[in-house]
Amino acid sequence: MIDIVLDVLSWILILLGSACVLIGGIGGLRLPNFYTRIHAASLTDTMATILIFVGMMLQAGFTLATLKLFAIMLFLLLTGPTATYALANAALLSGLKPDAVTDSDKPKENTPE
Amino acid sequence: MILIFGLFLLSLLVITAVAIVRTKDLFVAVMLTSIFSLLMAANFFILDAADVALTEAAVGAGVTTVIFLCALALTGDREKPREGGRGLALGTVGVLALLIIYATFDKPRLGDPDAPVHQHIAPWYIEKTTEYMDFPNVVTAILSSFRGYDTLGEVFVVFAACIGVLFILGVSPPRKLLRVKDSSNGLRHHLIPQVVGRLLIPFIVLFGLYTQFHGEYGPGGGFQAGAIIATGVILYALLEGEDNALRAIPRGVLLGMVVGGALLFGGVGIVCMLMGGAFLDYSVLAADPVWGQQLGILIIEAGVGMAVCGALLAIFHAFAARERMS
Amino acid sequence: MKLLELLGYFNYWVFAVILTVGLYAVISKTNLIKKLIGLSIFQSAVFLMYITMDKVEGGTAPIIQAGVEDQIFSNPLPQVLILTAIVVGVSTLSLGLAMVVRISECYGTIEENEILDAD
Amino acid sequence: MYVVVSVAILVTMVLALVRALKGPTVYDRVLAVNVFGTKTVLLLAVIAFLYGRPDFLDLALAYALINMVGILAVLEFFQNRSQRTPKGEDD
Repeated sequence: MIDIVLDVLSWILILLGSACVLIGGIGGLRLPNFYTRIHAASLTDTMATILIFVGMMLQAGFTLATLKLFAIMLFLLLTGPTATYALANAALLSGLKPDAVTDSDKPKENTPE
Repeated sequence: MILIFGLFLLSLLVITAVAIVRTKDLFVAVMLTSIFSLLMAANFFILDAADVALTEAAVGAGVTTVIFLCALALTGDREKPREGGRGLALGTVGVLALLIIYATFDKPRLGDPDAPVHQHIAPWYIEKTTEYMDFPNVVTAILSSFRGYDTLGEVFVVFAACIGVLFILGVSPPRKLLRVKDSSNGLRHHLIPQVVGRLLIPFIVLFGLYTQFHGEYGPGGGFQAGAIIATGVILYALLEGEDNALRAIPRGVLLGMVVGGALLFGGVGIVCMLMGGAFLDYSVLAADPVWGQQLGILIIEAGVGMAVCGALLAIFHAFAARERMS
Repeated sequence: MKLLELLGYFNYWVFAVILTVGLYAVISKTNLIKKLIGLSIFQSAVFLMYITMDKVEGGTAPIIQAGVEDQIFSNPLPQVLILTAIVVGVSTLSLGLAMVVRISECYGTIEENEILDAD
Repeated sequence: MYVVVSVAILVTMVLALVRALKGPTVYDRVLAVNVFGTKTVLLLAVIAFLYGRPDFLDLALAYALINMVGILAVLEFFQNRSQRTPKGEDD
């Protein structure tokens, strides 16, 4: 009984995680400018990481694999937002203004190419 | 199923390669190169080469990008457009591609168990690893014992490349360029990377040591471990600035690691000869041949790890120091 | 079946295309760093061909699992060759980059035709 | 089931690659590289399970640990460049 519950739960988590991954990908492609895109990509990344890895941990049971999955999840949760921060900072440093209106997909003359 | 994923990833690989060549911005090309490396590692993993994928991950994720960026900072990141002369190159290359594709129809299909590669010596290696070394990773066994000569050669190539870089970049630059900047302090003003990075560095080094010493039992070994530990130290250098990293591991120590690693490898071979075996035949190192093999492999893997780590770090420092001079 | 047989060659086709793309960058671009990037693409194509050869149908990575009988293993030998080649590749690449850096300091440019003009 | 996740990840990889090719700013491309890296970690972990050899999670672990180094190098690259050219307009 408990096995079936765990199984179903893990599949639900993994499916939700894949949905998150997809949403992040679409958001990263469709949103209008860089700062909105970074927002879409990084938030869903964090969520999808948690969902998928917890789902896989439930599948793996108490093994070394679970420990490794947990470690991977932890490191991804640490490094992902840091990388996003570094990237946003780099963009700001070299003068890309966070401006909600500009659609940087259609390059204007003052947008860095 | 997985092989179909492989086909998909390979298509992405082709697209990325074409994009790398087409782009005019070298910085973009470097970024696409790192995507190329990620795709390559995934493909290696799908094609059953876990060790190779780990090597590509260790080298491609950190070291290659960092060295490319250092070089770009020194040379400028714009490629000048060039007119004409493209048709001839495209034609030659296209004909060559068609010829190679035509030739591939004579090759054995992917995964064909009767292919000549699988008939020759590989089954013998897989069979004898348990008997001679008694550990599960056949790749490590071949790398360090069965084909130890090859690996010794590769370590000396890494050594030579490192010495070459040090010679080329060690010369002081032309006078007009010489203006020493005050020492860069890395990303010290960025609190979040500081905290996370400091937290992460011990784990990277620990994971490097794990790949080093677990290499007989899982994917890993000296080459991967050297690259991973080097990446950890490069992270330190990025966070705390060049000088602090050099203070932690001085240049002399790095050179000592390169030379010492290569010498350790060769030295084990000579000790084997002195003890009555052939060069790099570790069986004579202990009373029990299996133990001898394991001991020899442990030592030479350590030598490889030291040499690779030292060489990559010395190269990185050479580029970074150059950046401060110009 | 015919289609699947053709797909068995797909890896080699990708190898051919990537190889020639890298070669194109080497012979047609004038920027020296671009040439080096092309060279490393070329190198990756060779790696891909070797690793493609090592795959055995139904096989798994050549790390023997305890307690599992009758496993088929992929060929470990090409893996060993490529494993070392990757690390050697990055060190030779940095040697090339070091030369480019020196050239750029001496000539002030890394475009091949401008360097030839300057000589 | 793992197949579903892998397909989702592969599709996202394509989307990220499109973003990396389209740009328009260099930071978009770096962001795409970052997304690509995370997706590779996920894909490697999922494929390790799909192959039934969870001992190969080491690979995903390696990427999870050192993927950030490249992005931090990019930050330092831009920081140094903006110090060298204070306006930072050369892009």
